[in-house]
Amino acid sequence: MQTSQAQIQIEHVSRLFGQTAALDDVSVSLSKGDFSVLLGPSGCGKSTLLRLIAGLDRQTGGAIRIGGEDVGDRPPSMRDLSMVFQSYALFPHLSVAENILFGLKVRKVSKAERLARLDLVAAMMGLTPLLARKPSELSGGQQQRVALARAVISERPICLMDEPLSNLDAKLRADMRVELRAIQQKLGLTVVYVTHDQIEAMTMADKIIVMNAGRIEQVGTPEEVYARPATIFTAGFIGTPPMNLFPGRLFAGQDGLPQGVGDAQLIGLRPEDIHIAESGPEADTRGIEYLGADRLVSARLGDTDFIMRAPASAPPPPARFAFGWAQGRESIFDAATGARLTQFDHPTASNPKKDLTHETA
Amino acid sequence: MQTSQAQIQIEHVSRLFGQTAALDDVSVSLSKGDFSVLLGPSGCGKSTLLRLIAGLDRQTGGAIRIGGEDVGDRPPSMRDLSMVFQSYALFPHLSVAENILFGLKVRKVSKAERLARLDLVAAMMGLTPLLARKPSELSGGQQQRVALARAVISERPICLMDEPLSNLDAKLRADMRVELRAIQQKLGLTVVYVTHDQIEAMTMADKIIVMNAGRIEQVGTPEEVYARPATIFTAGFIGTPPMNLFPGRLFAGQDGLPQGVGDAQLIGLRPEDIHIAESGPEADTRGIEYLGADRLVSARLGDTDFIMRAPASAPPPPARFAFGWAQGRESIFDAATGARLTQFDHPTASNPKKDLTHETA
Amino acid sequence: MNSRNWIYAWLMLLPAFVFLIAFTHLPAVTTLIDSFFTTAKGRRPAVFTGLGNYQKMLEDPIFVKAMVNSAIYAAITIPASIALSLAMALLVHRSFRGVSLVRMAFFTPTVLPLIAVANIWLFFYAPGFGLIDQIRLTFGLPSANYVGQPDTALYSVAAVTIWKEAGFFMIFFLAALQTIPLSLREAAAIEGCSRWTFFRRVTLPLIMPTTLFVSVNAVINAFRLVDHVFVMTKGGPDSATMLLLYYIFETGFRFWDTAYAAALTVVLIAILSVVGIGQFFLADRRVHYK
Amino acid sequence: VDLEFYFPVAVGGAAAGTIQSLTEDYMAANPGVKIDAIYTGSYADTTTKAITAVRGGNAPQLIISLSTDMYTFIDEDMIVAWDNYVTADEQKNWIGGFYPAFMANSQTEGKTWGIPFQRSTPVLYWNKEAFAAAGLDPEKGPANWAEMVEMGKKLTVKDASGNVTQWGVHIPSSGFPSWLWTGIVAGNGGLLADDTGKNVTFNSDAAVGALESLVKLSATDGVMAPGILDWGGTPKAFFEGQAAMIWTTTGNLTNVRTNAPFDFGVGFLPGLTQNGAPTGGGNFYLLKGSTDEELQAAADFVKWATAPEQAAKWTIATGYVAPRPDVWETETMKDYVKGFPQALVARDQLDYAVAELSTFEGPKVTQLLNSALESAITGQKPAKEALDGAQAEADAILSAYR
Amino acid sequence: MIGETTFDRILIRGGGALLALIWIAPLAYAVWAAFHPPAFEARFELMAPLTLDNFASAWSQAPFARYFLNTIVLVTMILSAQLVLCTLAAFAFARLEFPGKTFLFTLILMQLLVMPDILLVENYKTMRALGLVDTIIAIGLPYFASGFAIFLLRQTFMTIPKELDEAARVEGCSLLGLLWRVYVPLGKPAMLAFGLVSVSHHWNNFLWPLIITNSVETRPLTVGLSIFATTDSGTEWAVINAATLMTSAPLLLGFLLFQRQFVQSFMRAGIK
Ligand SMILES: Nc1ncnc2c1ncn2[C@@H]1O[C@H](COP(=O)(O)OP(=O)(O)OP(=O)(O)O)[C@@H](O)[C@H]1O
Ligand SMILES: Nc1ncnc2c1ncn2[C@@H]1O[C@H](COP(=O)(O)OP(=O)(O)OP(=O)(O)O)[C@@H](O)[C@H]1O
Ligand SMILES: [Mg+2]
Ligand SMILES: [Mg+2]
Repeated sequence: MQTSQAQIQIEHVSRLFGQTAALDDVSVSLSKGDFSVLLGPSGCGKSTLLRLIAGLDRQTGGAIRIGGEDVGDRPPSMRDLSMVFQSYALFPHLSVAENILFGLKVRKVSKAERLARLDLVAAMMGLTPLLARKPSELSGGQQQRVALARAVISERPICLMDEPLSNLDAKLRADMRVELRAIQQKLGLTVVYVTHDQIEAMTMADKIIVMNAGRIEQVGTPEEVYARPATIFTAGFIGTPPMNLFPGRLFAGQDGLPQGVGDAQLIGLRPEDIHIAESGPEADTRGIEYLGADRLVSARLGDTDFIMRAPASAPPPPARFAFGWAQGRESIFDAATGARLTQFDHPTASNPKKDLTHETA
Repeated sequence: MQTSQAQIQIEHVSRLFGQTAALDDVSVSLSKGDFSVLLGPSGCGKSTLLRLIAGLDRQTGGAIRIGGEDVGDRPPSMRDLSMVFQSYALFPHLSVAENILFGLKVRKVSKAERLARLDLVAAMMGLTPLLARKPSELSGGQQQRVALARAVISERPICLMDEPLSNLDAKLRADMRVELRAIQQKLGLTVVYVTHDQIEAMTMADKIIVMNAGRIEQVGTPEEVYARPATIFTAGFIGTPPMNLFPGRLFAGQDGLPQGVGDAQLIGLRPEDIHIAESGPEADTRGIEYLGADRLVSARLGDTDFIMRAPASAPPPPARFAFGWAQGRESIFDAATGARLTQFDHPTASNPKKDLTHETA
Repeated sequence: MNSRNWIYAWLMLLPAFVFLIAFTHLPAVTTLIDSFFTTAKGRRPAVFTGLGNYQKMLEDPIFVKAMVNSAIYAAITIPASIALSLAMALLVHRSFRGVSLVRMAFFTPTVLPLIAVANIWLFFYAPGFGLIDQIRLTFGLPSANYVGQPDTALYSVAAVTIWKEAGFFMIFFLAALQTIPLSLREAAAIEGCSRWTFFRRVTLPLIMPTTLFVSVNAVINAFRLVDHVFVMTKGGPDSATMLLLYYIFETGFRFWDTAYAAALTVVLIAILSVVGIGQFFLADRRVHYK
Repeated sequence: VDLEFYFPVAVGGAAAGTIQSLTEDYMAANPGVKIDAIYTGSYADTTTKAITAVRGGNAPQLIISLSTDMYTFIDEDMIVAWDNYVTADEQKNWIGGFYPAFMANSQTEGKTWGIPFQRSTPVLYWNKEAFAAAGLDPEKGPANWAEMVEMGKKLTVKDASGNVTQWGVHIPSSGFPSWLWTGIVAGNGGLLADDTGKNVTFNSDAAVGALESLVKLSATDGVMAPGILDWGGTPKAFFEGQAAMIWTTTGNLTNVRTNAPFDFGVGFLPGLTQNGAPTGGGNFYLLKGSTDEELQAAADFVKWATAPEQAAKWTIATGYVAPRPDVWETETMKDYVKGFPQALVARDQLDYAVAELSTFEGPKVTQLLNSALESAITGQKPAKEALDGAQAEADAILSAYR
Repeated sequence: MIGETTFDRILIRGGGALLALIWIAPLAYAVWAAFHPPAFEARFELMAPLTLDNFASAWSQAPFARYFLNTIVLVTMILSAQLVLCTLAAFAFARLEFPGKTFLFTLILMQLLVMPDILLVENYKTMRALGLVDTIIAIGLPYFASGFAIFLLRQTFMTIPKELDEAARVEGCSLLGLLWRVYVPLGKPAMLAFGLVSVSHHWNNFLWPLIITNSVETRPLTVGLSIFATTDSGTEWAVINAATLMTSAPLLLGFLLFQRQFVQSFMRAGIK
């Protein structure tokens, strides 16, 4: 399904702003036709990396290859890619239609084709009634869709997107997820996608690249990143709410836990993998948050706070309950280095790879 | 817990842009100390309503009262409120610290107090190391936090926020949710909050105002809006993924369904309320989407597509399965008008109101 | 918007208008009134002539000549100086090696007094030993008397104007170029937009407010910038460089025919109002501000 | 008494200092008088400033302005005649002591309106080296127009490609060609105006003939560069060897002496039929609007300033022609002339000098003449037609005064 | 620059260099003439002797030191008054609605057209009535309200993003606060540009100062300079240029130091 041919190679790339390193020796290789998602906390260097790939900025160290060639000297226009800017970057004096068609006009695409493509893309993005307006007359989300449309219409083999859906509502966002993924598949685009939305990352990505403070923490499929975080950073970053981390001694010697787990290890458990057991260590309920479908229960085990997810349909937990967890789903980390201790991994059946995009919403 | 004293009253307010009505006869009253969330699709008029409250724009019809007084003639500075702009609106010539302190300086707050408050807010928003930078040297999320800090530091009794967290990563967003809610509670702020993020809406709101195409669809607590959507619009908008709607006849005469439900009705079921039953109508699996904690199963019952949420820890569903649902949790709508048929509502025990904010993440 | 705003607006305008009215508009009205009288001389008081001064104009060959010259002069200097100033601003608004020298070169017209510079240009144009002739002579071309021949004098003067104006307007374009967000340039760069296309489709529309400002000023200056005529040609040879304002000046301050000068001034203001102010109000509505 | 005194400087900055020191000397000698000497730019600027001040009701007592402005000032009714402030004796010895050529521009209607002070006259300078190179006698300049043309032809040098590198003669025609023109016409036995300031004779036969000769210099004789020649660049053209003979003011003597890299001669303007030259420069005027006492004090200052010792100082400092014969008799002046005999040429030429063109509406009328000259010189119109036109227009203007 | 090809670069740099050469030629010539003896005014020889005599002779012919002081006082006064008055007015025109706006703006544009030089006599009368003849303030008064500045600043203010205005108003800025804290800093490039132009214009303005002043204590540099600009006895390029350079040097130096700041980007990422 994926060609493993590397389309974009980032080799030891650094970018310093004065003293601050926005990117620090980053290496990763993105395959052709892949949908790669950059995930990481605010300010970790995602936009910076995207801008380096686009050629809008110059790395202070390392090299970037596209299609095997070092593109250090190539201006953005020669890299054959499109981009959605985090700040939209719409031309304030042009109408929506003109904004979207900007690139095609520049490249002298025939008028007939321009109009045909415009119709298609505008309909897809729900912009058809707004085509004559100026950006200043649009809502935030509408502006974002225009920016997206401008990138999509160009049909370049590589598309870089910086939080393209962040200002859209849930429903539209869900629709756009599906649309974007479908376009990407249809045209075989190589997409590099920055997002904060984990649902986007999980549902769209072929590959997730987790970044932190200018470095790459983990590269993997959504399943890998979710189920087997490589570091406690990833564990604490991925998932809403993220993985709970317990000192090993809390469970030391308990059933289902490998030998030798103690204070030097941290045990990671996802909220949904924790449940009320018949028996076990006692946890205290400290608060309950209603999320619609679920309830998030904050509780405390020993002196460690944790969160458990329970279906909203079930009755709320009592003030004290017995702590239980889905055995075999725990992750074990070295408390000192934060690295995953893979020797403790259970051989889980790999999750079935999604094979088509669905009309999920 | 909530004072029912109305702090902001919107009375038959309309806002026309030429022919387009961005707001169309909107009336709602927001109580003092309430955290009200405006929720609705892109372009439905949320920002417009906020701008009218702030006095940045003038309604074309109707009146707005703050603290009982018609504020039609009052400029924004006399309305004693703060605001976070969707576009940040940071002053490019000022440093982060100066941006945050802008309002305090304008109001001649003493230097000592300014600095004290700055320290506090900057720490809260994680901006301390960035205080000396210019906005152009910040990442998108960092800029957004500055905009937020500028509003928070002012400690005005009313705070308007336009998607203040949309560019933050999940973890930070979760933290900020808690922080914001805590500040709001502590200072007794009346907050009007625009968001696309349903988790934000659910966890923070005292009251959710669902808008659509310039009109208000429903006003209610998160529980009400989630569990008992007043219209099929709300049903289809709230929830990720939203409520599934089935033609009444599919279930006509089934167990647990009230009498008289037929083709003239639509039955709404949330994805988490659907499960694989021992027996029942057969549904076909069409696709599975992995979300980390859960799997979303797209399937089809009769000729209606629907989505079911299943825990990722359970095995994926087979190609065909028997359709079951949590009885009593269905919503029933009039297929013609889209309005909820309350006569069919089950008397459910109201969900426990959350009583404190938790460190959920 | 607050309904009391207009009071603030008027208060803000008040100080400026006190000065404007005291030192521009009132004197200008006096000028207008003067234009309906004859010039008062010590021995002969002014008498009302109605449109007499204006009738005189129609029969005044120098006035006609000045009008024609002014039109030609405007037609040359306006487009040339706007285009050049924009090109210069585009050139120096980002840095490259030696940019400060180039900027300084373009700034010189603003810094050096035109009166002094006119003398230098006079040297450039001087037949025989002038700079241009020295260059021409090394190529074996015959000497030319640029400001001394009626067929080249006006163009020679216009060249100095363009030199002056382009450097002056460049400053405003330079200021305007800085307000274009970098992200737009980036977005365009990704679309493969050439320099020229970006300029035409993005830069130009976005600096329209400044272009409008500059073009209104260019129109006005085309009629107003005559300092160098004083030094270089005094309107000659044979009125070949007689421009309307220079003629007004000559009439008013050399011939001391103030009434006729007033009438000429009224004509000049009328022309400029129609052209300059008309241009502003026509274009202002179409300019994209934000 | 407090006096205000506007003065222009037209010959380089040192003059301003000289006037300042003159007034200071006077004040030192006359403690009762305080003179505020205000430098007011060029002649044109001074006139502008004076008229503005008069119209603004703030006139100074004394100004130096162009002699040709006399009618303008009379017309503006802004000056008073000197006659009221001089005794009969002074009338004879002081006013009567100036060269008549200078007084021609200073008296009309039987009154004296101006007192000559910074006066000049044009002369011809020639390049002795160029003369020698052309096989001419370097010590002898042209005695008349024909000789000038003759010599000019020899002095005109062309390079290999036929471009002229040195012209024979250079008669500047920019700005105020009427001045030199007065001299050319006088050299042809004509006058441009009478002493009433109300009649001009632009198109006399003498004038037309003179203009035809002038045009011929470039057109057929080929001894002068075509087109309008810049006044200010004239000395430069001389220094650079662009022109072997130039016409310019005696005010340039010092300049030429210091800057010419060759030996030069100075001679009378070559006349077509006789010697002739215009006078030029500035006079003292008394302005209306002050008390008699102030005006008397101002007049006394002028009497002192034009007395031989002071005038000599002034002449030496500036190069202007001393306006009274008795100045040339002073020891200072004699010493000066001994070292610089060329200075005498101007004085001697005064015997043939005529008044510079000066009429009512002077600048306007002069401008008409200038335009006519320029159009003829640049070949736009034949001489006669150009001058006829100017005459007609000038008559139209001056008829109001007759 | 992004998207620049080598061909572009050569073309643009080449054209630019040529243009710059033409533009700086007068200044270059002024330097040449000022530092060489008059004999080399029109002869460009590499080995020509250098001299400072021209400066010395220029400096000695007028009280330049005093004139410098007067000029500096003058331009400072004019510029400050202009900035205050015109910023206020421009702001009102750019962002407020009020009756008579179009009419008043037309009056402003009118001022661009009416040449102050033509109103000399009238203005002189006014100054005399005010008792201000021969004061530095009288030189400046007619220029305090500049239609040019109002027009320029209005154009600039109108391009400032509305969101910034709104944010400041929500933060409690009064109208003047808004002007001072948002419009002035964001309009800085235009204000600098205007400052540059205003300073050099008044630094070089001649006729009005000449007419309204009578004494060394009030006169600006240009009057001193004009001693050399006379043409009655041939143009002395060497001294004129020395004097010109001498008087313009502060401006030239100022701009050299200033230009970096002037072209530095002010508003890079204004708002999203
Ligand atoms: N200045 C304007 N001129 C014309 N139409 C406008 C203008 N401003 C907003 N609109 C329109 O009004 C409607 C409401 O806009 P608003 O900004 O309130 O939407 P919103 O609910 O905030 O959307 P989003 O979530 O995308 O920010 C939109 O359809 C928008 O296009
Ligand atoms: N021009 C600049 N000067 C100095 N520092 C900068 C500049 N641009 C970015 N940075 C810093 O570099 C770091 C990385 O920025 P970047 O925009 O890549 O973050 P990001 O991952 O996209 O964050 P976000 O999700 O908030 O948009 C940030 O700490 C930011 O403050
Ligand atoms: Mg970013
Ligand atoms: Mg919005």
